[in-house]
Amino acid sequence: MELSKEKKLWMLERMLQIRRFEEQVYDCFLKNKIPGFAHLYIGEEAVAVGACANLREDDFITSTHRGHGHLLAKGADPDRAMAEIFGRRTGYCLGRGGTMHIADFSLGILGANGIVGGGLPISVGAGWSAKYRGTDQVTVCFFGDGASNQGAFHESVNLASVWNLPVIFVCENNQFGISVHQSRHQKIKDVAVRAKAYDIPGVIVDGMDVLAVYEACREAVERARQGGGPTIVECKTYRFMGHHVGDPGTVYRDKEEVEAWKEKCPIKCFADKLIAEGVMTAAEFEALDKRVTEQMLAAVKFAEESPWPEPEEAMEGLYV
Amino acid sequence: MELSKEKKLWMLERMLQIRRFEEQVYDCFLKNKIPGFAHLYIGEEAVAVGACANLREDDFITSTHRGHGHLLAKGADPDRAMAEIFGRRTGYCLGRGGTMHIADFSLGILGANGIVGGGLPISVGAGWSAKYRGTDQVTVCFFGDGASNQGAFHESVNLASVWNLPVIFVCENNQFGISVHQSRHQKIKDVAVRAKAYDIPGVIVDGMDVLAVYEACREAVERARQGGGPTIVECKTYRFMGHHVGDPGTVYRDKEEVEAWKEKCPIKCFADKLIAEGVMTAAEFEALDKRVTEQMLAAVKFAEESPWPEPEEAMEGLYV
Amino acid sequence: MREVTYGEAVREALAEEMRRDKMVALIGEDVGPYGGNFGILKGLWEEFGEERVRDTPISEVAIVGAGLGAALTGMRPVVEIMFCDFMGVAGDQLLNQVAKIRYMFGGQVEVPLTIRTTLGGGRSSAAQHSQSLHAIICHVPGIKVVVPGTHEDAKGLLKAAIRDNNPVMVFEHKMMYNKKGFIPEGEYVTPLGQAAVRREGKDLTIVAISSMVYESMALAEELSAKEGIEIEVVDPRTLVPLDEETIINSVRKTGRLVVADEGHETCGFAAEIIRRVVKVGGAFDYLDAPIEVVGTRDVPLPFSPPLENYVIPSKARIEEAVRKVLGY
Amino acid sequence: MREVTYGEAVREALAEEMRRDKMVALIGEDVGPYGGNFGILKGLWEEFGEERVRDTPISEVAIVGAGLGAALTGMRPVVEIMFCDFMGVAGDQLLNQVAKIRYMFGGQVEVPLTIRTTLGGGRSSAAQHSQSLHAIICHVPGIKVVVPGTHEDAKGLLKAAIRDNNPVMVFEHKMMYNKKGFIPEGEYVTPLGQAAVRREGKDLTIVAISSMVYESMALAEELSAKEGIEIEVVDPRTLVPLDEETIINSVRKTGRLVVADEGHETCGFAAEIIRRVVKVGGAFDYLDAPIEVVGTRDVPLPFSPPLENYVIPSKARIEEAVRKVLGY
Ligand SMILES: Cc1ncc(C[n+]2csc(CCOP(=O)(O)OP(=O)(O)O)c2C)c(N)n1
Ligand SMILES: Cc1ncc(C[n+]2csc(CCOP(=O)(O)OP(=O)(O)O)c2C)c(N)n1
Ligand SMILES: [Mg+2]
Ligand SMILES: [Mg+2]
Repeated sequence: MELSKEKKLWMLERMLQIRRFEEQVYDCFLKNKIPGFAHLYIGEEAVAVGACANLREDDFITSTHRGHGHLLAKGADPDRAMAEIFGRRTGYCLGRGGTMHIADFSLGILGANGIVGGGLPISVGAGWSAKYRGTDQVTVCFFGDGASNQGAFHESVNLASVWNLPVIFVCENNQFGISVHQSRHQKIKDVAVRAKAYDIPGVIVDGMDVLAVYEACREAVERARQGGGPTIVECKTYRFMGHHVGDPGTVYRDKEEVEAWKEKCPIKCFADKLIAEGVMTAAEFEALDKRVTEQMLAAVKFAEESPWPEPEEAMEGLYV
Repeated sequence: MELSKEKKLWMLERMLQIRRFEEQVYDCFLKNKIPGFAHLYIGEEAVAVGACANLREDDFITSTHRGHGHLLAKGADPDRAMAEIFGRRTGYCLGRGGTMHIADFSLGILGANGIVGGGLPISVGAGWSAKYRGTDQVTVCFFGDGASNQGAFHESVNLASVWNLPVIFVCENNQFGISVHQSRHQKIKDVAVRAKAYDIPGVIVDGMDVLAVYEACREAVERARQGGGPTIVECKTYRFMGHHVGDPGTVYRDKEEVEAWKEKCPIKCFADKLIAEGVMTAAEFEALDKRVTEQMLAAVKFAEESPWPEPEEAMEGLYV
Repeated sequence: MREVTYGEAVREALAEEMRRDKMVALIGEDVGPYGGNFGILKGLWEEFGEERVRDTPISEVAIVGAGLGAALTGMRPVVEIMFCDFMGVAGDQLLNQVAKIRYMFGGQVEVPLTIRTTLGGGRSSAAQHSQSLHAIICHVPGIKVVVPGTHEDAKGLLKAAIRDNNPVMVFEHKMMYNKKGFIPEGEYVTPLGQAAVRREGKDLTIVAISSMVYESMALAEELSAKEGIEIEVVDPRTLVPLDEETIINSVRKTGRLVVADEGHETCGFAAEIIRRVVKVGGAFDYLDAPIEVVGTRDVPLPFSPPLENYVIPSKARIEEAVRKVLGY
Repeated sequence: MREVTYGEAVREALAEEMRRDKMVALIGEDVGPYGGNFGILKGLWEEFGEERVRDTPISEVAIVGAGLGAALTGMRPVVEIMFCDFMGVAGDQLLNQVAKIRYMFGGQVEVPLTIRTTLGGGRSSAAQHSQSLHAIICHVPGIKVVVPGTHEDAKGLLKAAIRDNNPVMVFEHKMMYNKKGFIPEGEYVTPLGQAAVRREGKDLTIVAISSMVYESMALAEELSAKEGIEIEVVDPRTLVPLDEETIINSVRKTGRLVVADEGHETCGFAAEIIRRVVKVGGAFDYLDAPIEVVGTRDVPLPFSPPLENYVIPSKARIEEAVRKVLGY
């Protein structure tokens, strides 16, 4: 199916938003403006955007510790996301959550998660609920190659399979769980083969190619919406940065490998392609980039100028 | 490979021991001589015996809530096992464990387990240890079809696979987790297909045929001993009784199904075969059965005549 | 009042709430045609059908997570964990997900999830099927904890739990399921967070949790009749939130306290009650004697009856503690 | 004495024990070339090689189980759970397997397993990476629990844990890893189960756990210098088994008690200490004032520094509690 120009440009813009957002986070982190730590999504933008490009506002996603990209792809407000990362009261979670715990329930974003694999069971619940309530909402569950070794993965996919739930399990296989290469954490080469263990479809796709991700997820989302049950979509990707800001990411992988992957930059490749196809001009891309960069600078400004929460607010809101 | 007569008779005797032991447990339970509850192994004897027939005394097994059969197959003493089930001080665990918690570490029996799936991770540790210590000991890990949906299953088999450990995962697929039929707890038909999720061999075998189980496990055990890593061996079997004594086992399955499976009784079929082959005569079988039955009556007597533990003993032995 | 078993009281609560609200659905292991591991759910599957009373695989992580995800997206699920001993299997979903999701996300969402489970020893179920682990949930903020000690509460508190827009975990006592007792006629809901003074007295307060309520009441009646000792029995009913005021007031009145709870003694909820009573603003100045706890002794639950009976709390052990404190 | 970081003290303990006994091996996530999540293991993989310092998949259930199975069959493994917040993931292996296996099987086997993990807030790691969940392990009998509050103990207690033939869980404080402090020259092992009186005093006892030890010591010195108030600081060092005698004796002497522990206040270990102190045979008769607890307030750990600082215990909050109790 040929995609509309708007859709393509939307994808490009969203990927760019994520990249520029993460760059600001990186920058602010180094300047000690951000508390805690942060896992950046740089290099993996095509996965979140390609998947979410199939979703309606009332569809659900569950996210991970590396969640900024998922959030923005599903439409979250960069200002409130940045403010949360800065720990400010204007943030999505009033400063209580921080980088690893952002959600926007009004957009079906059921939350990032500090626990590897922690979001998988929740996604199955959202899928069960959609089916029970008789809607055609679907849920996209993002998880990493490392997470695919958690018991939660197994129980969740099995339950989604036997109950035939509308959940798309999108594996971001960036080949590492922190410092441990896939070959040292599982014998299989492709996480998608695990679909066989649940008798559901498993597909493998180039996670650096947003259109490929989009297409694979489109099929899976359509199937899920029509009652065809869950799918595992494995996206082969790579994180360009360390595991978190602070990890140079060099102990466990060599420069050449990182550089080779950077050549496949999902944004640059897609932009080049759109320019070559005549969908946009180089100048238009530059203008877009400038606009997005300014948007992210504005998000930082918003965050920086936002008030800190008052200490006693910590005691509010545990229960309804 | 043609098996020796002794080996065949050993298998028959062990299966018979299990059957007669369990019948005594059933009987004593109905007579209120046994506290708690008990999960009987009747119908599944070929699995434990076929698997353990490949093991040395210094090999390990981990067992389940339905563990009496595994124990006896690995050579446990019926007297001490029965006494434990009776809660007596002469039992394997001084009365502290009971039916679901019997172990004999001197025989490599690392324990039954009240937690479905709880033994799988332990078996991987035993496998790791054998490899680390440079022995060629193997570990057989028994688990049910229901247990194959536990996260512990997934994490354990994955770790055994990526570390290439000498563990044989023997699935006793009796098609039910309590009242829930396999088709309602997983979409796959064969648990063994899950081996693909770990890139290890998975084999399916008739769990009512002790020789078939023996052969499949023999290959897996040899491979493991020689450093070839883990295998999943799925044994299709059936429990003739309810989930535990007290469950008639009728709500969720019909009489015809149960009767049809009883036709495949692993003991009767194997005995018939040995008689037909001339390995033994019908009279010899009867004599054997008589001897085994007496052995189990003696075990009951031993248990019944054994003292109860003193209350204060409860406070002993938490730590070394 | 009507006479029912504790199990029937639970079933009535479930049936009434399911009739009332279509978004209430029940999942767990063997909750369907089998009627639940303890048989107390019989009839629900028949009345409400497969979609609303649903058997799961043996996957506690996914079961709790499914309940949570559903609660976040419009349902009001009731999840069963067969024995609280299995909580550890789903430990992360309980402690890091269910307990935290509302607070951590800045109060964006309500989490109307009820988790039912069982606690208690007394049937030789040994180390992994006899524990009373409610204190673990109480320790990690974010889940309300309910421990019905009477038939009336088994129904009324469960109904309140299901209607609550927060996660609530209900610990039912497995040894009470088949016991008969009285509940009010007609519909009623028992609010969470209110302790009940089961019996007034001036000489000593027993704070009694779950099945310890009936044991303590029996003891109190006995001591009153035989020796004129008047014991006040306070049943907190919900541990989170805890109605500490009622407890403190009782101790201020009696000056003596025994806490009976089937959790292990070390780091159990009994210790928490003591902390509240002896803190500044509590009842310290009113105390005439040290405080004793009667709980499950600090070893795994043993199988054999003489051992188990020694380890779990009983009326006799409560009496012993009461006499120690009274005689001080 | 030598000056090292707390992290170095831990590494020294591991290296020494690994040199001493070939059956000691280390597994966990990123413990290999990466040097551990907190960087404190750097050099071990290089010295002992891949077989003895082994990265695992992200599979806490299998990691703990692997350690347990190995401990049952001749090894003396040291397992790392990166944050104690992840304990829930491996909850069943910890609470139902590791804790129970020796007792439940009638003492047939020794379980020389050490589990290292981290606790503590203070670096904006939010709700799932900042908890102090040691009380959960203390509540379920069968695992010894060690909470080193000094550099010396970080090394000495870990060495004792590794040599112990029971399962021991060591909770290291992540905020202390990079702090410098002093440890003895040469080899030493600090026995489990013995509290340390870190400072003598007559006016009030602070029982201080983990990082609360240094905070309490600093406060005590300050109050002594400025106001002549003499506080006794008792560090239990191991919570299971607990050296309650030293604690009770201290309270008998001072008559006043504050407990500082970073666990949540409700059902935390602080409450357990209070239970021991006010029971019959404790120090009830010697108490001149109510008892206060300083712990992590009863909400999930929030991310933003002003919120987190409000929630976790601090010297200032200990001082507040001390003044409350002293002024009573
Ligand atoms: C249960 C659990 N174990 C360990 C961690 C520590 N941890 C955080 S991220 C991470 C690696 C996750 O790898 P993967 O799932 O592949 O995601 P990626 O970081 O590559 O995006 C680990 C081990 C955690 N947060 N939760
Ligand atoms: C973690 C856990 N969940 C639930 C149970 C309750 N339970 C005991 S046995 C059983 C069924 C197990 O099924 P399967 O693994 O197939 O073994 P089988 O009983 O068929 O031999 C269940 C659900 C348990 N003991 N542990
Ligand atoms: Mg990864
Ligand atoms: Mg089964």
